[in-house]
Amino acid sequence: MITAQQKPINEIRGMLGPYKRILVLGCASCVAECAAGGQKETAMLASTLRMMAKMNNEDVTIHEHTLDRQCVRDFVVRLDEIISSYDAVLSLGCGAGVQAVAEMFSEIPIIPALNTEFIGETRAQGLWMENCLGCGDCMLYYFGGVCPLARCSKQLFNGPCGGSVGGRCEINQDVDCAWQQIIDRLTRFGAMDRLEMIYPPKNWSRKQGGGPRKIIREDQQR
Amino acid sequence: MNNSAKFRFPEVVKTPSRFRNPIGKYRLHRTEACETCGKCVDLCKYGVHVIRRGRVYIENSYLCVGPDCPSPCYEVCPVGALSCGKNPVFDQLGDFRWTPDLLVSTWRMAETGSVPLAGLEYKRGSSGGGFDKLRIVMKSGQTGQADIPDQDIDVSLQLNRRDDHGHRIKIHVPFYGGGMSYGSVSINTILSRIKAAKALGTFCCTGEGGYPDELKPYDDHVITQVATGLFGVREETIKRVKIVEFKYAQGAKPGLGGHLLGDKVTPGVARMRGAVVGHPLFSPFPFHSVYSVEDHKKHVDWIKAINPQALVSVKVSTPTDVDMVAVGSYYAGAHIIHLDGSYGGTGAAPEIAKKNIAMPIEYAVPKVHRFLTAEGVRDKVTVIAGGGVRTPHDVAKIIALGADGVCTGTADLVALECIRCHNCESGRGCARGIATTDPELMELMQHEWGTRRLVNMFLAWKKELVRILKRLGMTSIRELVGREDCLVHLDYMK
Amino acid sequence: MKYVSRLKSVLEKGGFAVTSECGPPKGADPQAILKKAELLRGKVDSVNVTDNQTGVVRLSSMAAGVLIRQAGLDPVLQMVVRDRNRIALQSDILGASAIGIRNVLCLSGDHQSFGNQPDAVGVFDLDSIQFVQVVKNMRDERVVIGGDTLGQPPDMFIGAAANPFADPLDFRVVRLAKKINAGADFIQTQCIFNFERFDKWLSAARDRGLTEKACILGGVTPLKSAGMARYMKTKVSGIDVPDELIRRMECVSKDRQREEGIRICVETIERLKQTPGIRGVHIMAIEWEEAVGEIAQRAGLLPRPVPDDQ
Amino acid sequence: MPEKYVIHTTTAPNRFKAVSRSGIIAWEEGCLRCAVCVKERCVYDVYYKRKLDPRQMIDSIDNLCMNCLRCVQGCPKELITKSLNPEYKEMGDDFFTPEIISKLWSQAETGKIPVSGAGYPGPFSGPGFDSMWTDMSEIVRPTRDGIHGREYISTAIDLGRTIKSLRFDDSGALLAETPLLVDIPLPILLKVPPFGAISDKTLLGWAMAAKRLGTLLALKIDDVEKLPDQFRPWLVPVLEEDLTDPAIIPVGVRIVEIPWSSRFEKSAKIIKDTFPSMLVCVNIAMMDGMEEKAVSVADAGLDIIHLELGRYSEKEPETYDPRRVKDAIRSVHMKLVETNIRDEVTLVASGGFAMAEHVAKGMICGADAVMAEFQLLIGLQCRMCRRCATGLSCPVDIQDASAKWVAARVVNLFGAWHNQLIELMGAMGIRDARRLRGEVGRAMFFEDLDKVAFGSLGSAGEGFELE
Amino acid sequence: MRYNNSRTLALFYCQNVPGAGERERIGLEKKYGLSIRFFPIACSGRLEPVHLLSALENFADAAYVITCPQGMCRYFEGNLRAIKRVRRTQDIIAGIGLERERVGIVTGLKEDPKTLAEHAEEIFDKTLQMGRSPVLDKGEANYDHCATEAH
Repeated sequence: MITAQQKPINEIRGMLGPYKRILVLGCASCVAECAAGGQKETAMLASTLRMMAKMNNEDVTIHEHTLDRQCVRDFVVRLDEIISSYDAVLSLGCGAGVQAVAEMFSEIPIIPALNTEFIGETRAQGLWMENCLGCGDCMLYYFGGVCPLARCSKQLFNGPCGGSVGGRCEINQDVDCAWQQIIDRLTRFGAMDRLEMIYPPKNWSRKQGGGPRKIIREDQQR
Repeated sequence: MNNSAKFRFPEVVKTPSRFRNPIGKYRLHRTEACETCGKCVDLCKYGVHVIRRGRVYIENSYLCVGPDCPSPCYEVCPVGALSCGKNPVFDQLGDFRWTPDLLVSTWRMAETGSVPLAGLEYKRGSSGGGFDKLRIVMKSGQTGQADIPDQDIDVSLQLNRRDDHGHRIKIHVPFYGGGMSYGSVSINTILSRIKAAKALGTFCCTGEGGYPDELKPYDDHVITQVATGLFGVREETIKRVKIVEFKYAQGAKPGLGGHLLGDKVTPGVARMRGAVVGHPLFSPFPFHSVYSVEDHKKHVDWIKAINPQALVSVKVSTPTDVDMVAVGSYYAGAHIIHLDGSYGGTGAAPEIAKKNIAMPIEYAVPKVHRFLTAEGVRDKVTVIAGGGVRTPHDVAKIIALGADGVCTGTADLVALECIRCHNCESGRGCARGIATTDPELMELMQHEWGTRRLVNMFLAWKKELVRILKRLGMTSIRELVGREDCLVHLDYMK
Repeated sequence: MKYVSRLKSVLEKGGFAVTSECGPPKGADPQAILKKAELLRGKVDSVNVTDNQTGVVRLSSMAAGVLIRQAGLDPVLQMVVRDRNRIALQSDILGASAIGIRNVLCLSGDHQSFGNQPDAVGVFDLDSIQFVQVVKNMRDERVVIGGDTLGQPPDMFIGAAANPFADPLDFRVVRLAKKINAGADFIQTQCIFNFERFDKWLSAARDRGLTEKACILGGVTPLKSAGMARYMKTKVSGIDVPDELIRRMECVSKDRQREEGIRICVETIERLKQTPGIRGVHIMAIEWEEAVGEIAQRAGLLPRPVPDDQ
Repeated sequence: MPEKYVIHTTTAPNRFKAVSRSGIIAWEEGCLRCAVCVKERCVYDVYYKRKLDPRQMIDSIDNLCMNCLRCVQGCPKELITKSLNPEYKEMGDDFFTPEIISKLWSQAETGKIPVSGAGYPGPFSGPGFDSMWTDMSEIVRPTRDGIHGREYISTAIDLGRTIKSLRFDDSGALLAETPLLVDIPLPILLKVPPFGAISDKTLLGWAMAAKRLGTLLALKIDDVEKLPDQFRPWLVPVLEEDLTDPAIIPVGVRIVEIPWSSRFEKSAKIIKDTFPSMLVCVNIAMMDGMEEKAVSVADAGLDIIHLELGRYSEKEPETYDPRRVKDAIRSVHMKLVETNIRDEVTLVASGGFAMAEHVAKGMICGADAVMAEFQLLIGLQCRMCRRCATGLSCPVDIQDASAKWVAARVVNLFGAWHNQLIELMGAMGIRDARRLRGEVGRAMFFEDLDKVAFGSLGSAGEGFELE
Repeated sequence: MRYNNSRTLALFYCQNVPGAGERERIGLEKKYGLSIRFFPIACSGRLEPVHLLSALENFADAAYVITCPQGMCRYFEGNLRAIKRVRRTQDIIAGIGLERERVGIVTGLKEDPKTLAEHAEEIFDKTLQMGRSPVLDKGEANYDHCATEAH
């Protein structure tokens, strides 16, 4: 899941600058799961902005609306009927959602209300952890299901650095050493031999070799 | 079926709720303080807690019996991580007749085949009258029958008491399933009921919606209904069965016809009923060809001409003159008088009808019993009571008031996890997949599951009836018929 | 020994500067770079040393710069942000300054996918404009990113590149302004074939006063053949070779095309010398360093002023 | 179907969200946003349609939820519960119960009769009209098909005196004077309630509804002036004191109500002298001695007796008990029957009729017609909170509702009642509402049935226990 | 009648707070007029920040929640959640320059529970000490967008 957090309200207010009719646009997918941009958060942000406007005696119209997904054109296109009533859209989608809306409605400014954070796991109620970089070349087999790219602070491929002490990363005592976890897991199921080889330099071209990536699946296309 | 020596009741197969979170009366809560000591897991004999991967989870909160628990986990938890309270959902379940306790205990019976261990009032509701104010009078302490094995207590019922050339039919439990039409409920519901009826050695009625082919394997356990709309009635269907039921009226909406909303008339329903998809269907009231007992006799004769051995049941509701109607039906040739009380179930009825028209079954049965007795024909006819019978205790009470057996309806649906939201008629029908013909919603319930649930519930009923009979010092349920002396009414008790 | 930037001193004295470039070899042989440099000695003021150009692994530009410096030429150290993060970039600026390199050209760099290391990660921690600003702050404010103060600041004449021929045209001038405002002392442009476009760009830059704030060196490249002209037009993004120029190359016989290329180049330089706001030329004779001397000679750019440090 | 047998209704949406019996409590913290969320699978789409009304702080989910509990039972984290709504429980009083109020709301909104599945959920019986069942017959009764039917059932009744027999002279001309009658198509009159956030718009709406229904609206005589003259034939001005000056009677009305007092005959005479064709209705409070008063009104040759349960009018607050209405009507009716004058006077009762079934039962007990009053407010979403009576503002701002909406809601409500009456009469085999009056033979009374069935079930001696 | 006091308080209270019946509430409404808008809720855990924000936005100078005592919640942690949600709401309004005290939560004490009337009086006194909310215009409450999306 993509995680995100709301930007500070003053930053948002600053970006909304001159616009008088604003659509606050939520997204009911990932950002709803991490309680940053779902219907409820959208209602809260809209209400907050309306209050700000009233406090400053500004004549601003702010409505809210939540799409099932902002990053899917079929959902985004449903805004077509209402978009012309607004000067700007404040999107609570992730970066992909913001850009999908922007792509479709080129005539109107789209303003992000969230900082998109990472691909993560819901570890516990109210706790989300980064565990994937989306490198396009998954190596989790070799690393026993723990990604050193996402979870080792140095993105090391061939074992823990000298800063790994007691299962903790040198960065911070709160951070688990991913390599300790990798080794523990591989030891548990007897696959330490996977770490004997020198893991070759990562093929980053899968992540950024050809500019922005795309996946084309003809079997999935119409 | 007549060879009762061979008949064996099925075993209980534990059949839990088909929903993820079964509803119980109490709810347990565990805070983060839990240190996974496992004490609660060891202590609880109801299986509420489980331990997994180093954490204790409350997995079966619904099994918690709350203050009735002899060793409450929440009192002994060393870190005070557990608390117990009444499930707030419980409060808004049910109604005066089907109290939350009754709903939940019926679900429990359908799951386990036994009445609930503790924590629930499973014997009566809180309607403030009738069954709920009647009590069975039992001798304190042991009775002579206590030593008799359960299987020697006879709860079966002979349906043909006329001694005519009709089938000799014995049902092994003193109840059978009332009519629910194909269309008002899903085929899965119908199959569940009929398969359970077969397993229990009894019958189930098709209602007025035709006789789906899926029921063919169970012909010997089907009662087919002839009602005012004559939907799905064909000579062939009359010939297939051993019992034919005339429905003159339905207790929940006496004096009104049936009404199947257009939404529920799916292609399958339309084919079965010979109707048009999407158009509402009305059964008129009454039989437009019946204006007298003589007319009624013609009806009965018609059935006997087509299927001479068939038993004829006459389903009537309960007006002031219900006793006259019963006697008339007997003289017209009926084997079974089926009285349907005004507080029974329905797929859809105007609320004004459900509440106000005709009398509750508790009044009708003694009235009919006394009248038939006075007429000297009580032994010649089987009186079946339906419409508001919810528990084995209700069964015992209505038999003691003069019925031979009972007909069940709503209780079956509750066993299938009906929650009595009263929305059977709206939109796509039952959101829980019971009283619906919507293909997607129907999928929510499979008949294998439904059959097991019904069998379990009725085995629990039977067990409870046997227990009651033993405590009353009886060895057969026949002994209970009309034994008003076994009952007291709280308002009249001296 | 006190090093000064010859490019800087020429420009400060109001001279018309000449720079050229030489690419380090795909190997560790110092002579390869020194040989190329030798061809340029006395012909140009400063020599750009390219930094793993087109994403191909070569001898490091820093080392090549040192070799050139030691040979007595004035290197312009090209640095791309593709391969180094801000720590490395800043550290290399300090190192370069310490060993007497006085010019730096701050670049984004060609994408790694073009070269022989397509699997490499592209760092792009800073972009070229940020980098210019960082170097300026190191030099003038004595601070690195994050605000830490430096002991001795680097002494760098800061350059940046500009391409008047890429799109969108209107923004190219904005970008030039950003580079200059960020602290670029000099600008080397992409090679100029299309004067119509170039003049538009330059006049917009003049209107913004940019030609006063930084020294713009027009980039020129001698065409070796008509084929090269066509290739550059179609295959190299951001280079605009007008059709008439291609025709002119095609009109001469193959063996005379080099000569024609030099002639065009000389004409271009002549024209640039007359163009207000142009302070010099940057001759990029790709793998043809021998031509630089002749071009400079024929364009009247020789002799080069004697540097102060000699 | 002829107009006289049908009341046309059109949906008149609620202005405020209705207070619902229970609400969904769905905690978001810990929600996993399952791919197949039980919220998305809601058969009724209530989560999808979710909105918050900031005036009332009511979440639309509470109104839309149909209590199937699938989300409650399906949420993997058990984050969803249903809970009784504290506001709902406290609505109304023990006569106008929350259940009745909300049923009336929906009838006024849709004009449809309440239909539901499953059996009757209520108590076995209860006080007042709840201790009556109406009869039906299995076989030998006229055929009908309820409100969907092909046969017409008339709910029309007459107001006024009837004569016992007709006499003719030799030429065949009618000797007796034909009595004055006002016929109304359903046995329900409307009456402006004694409290409520009532504005002129509300009054106008009610008058429009009375006209459209073809019935009458009883209102304070002073209020008549607030309405356009065209409504006069459908208004019944109510005098609270004896009449001395006939000039105060608005011209154009057909019936006037005066209070019973020792001088009621004098007042009535003034009216009859001035307006010979006007019917006079005498208001008698339900209290001791009402039977004799009723007889005196009938004896005086007056047209209509209005037997009123005087609640909030503060006339007889201590006698108020809507559940006594059943017995009061029976008692007055029987007295009139005994006095052999019953058929000569119209008996209208008011004050204890919260539901359509009460109308039929009231008529069975002996009333010719009933008056509805608080229903007129409840139809407008009144919650019977009586804040208005204490000077507080109305939570649903009834006073601001447009007359058109008011009229539509009231027509819907009584359209639904009309259809329910037809259902009930159809089941009884009665095709004319006038025949319902006093038909106790087609009713069953709890006291009688219970005693017959259970009166003998009363002994449990020593050594027995009850289960 | 409207605004017979100069402040409006939105008071959400758990139905388990003593003295929270309809009768008592009418008494309080008489006392406070429209200065206090009472919203009984089945559980304080039902309240979301958006409810409080909506109240502040539309009519209230302050929005307060009264919960049942800790450990008494029928939903076990409804009142605990309410506390967190109120804190979150306070953060939000603080972010736009409103005083945190315009939103608050009062938890009853198990031993000595206060009645709704007592709570209301205390909270309303607090409300009176605050200025008029800068969010509200000087005039009428505004419900222009009555259909706020809730969750």
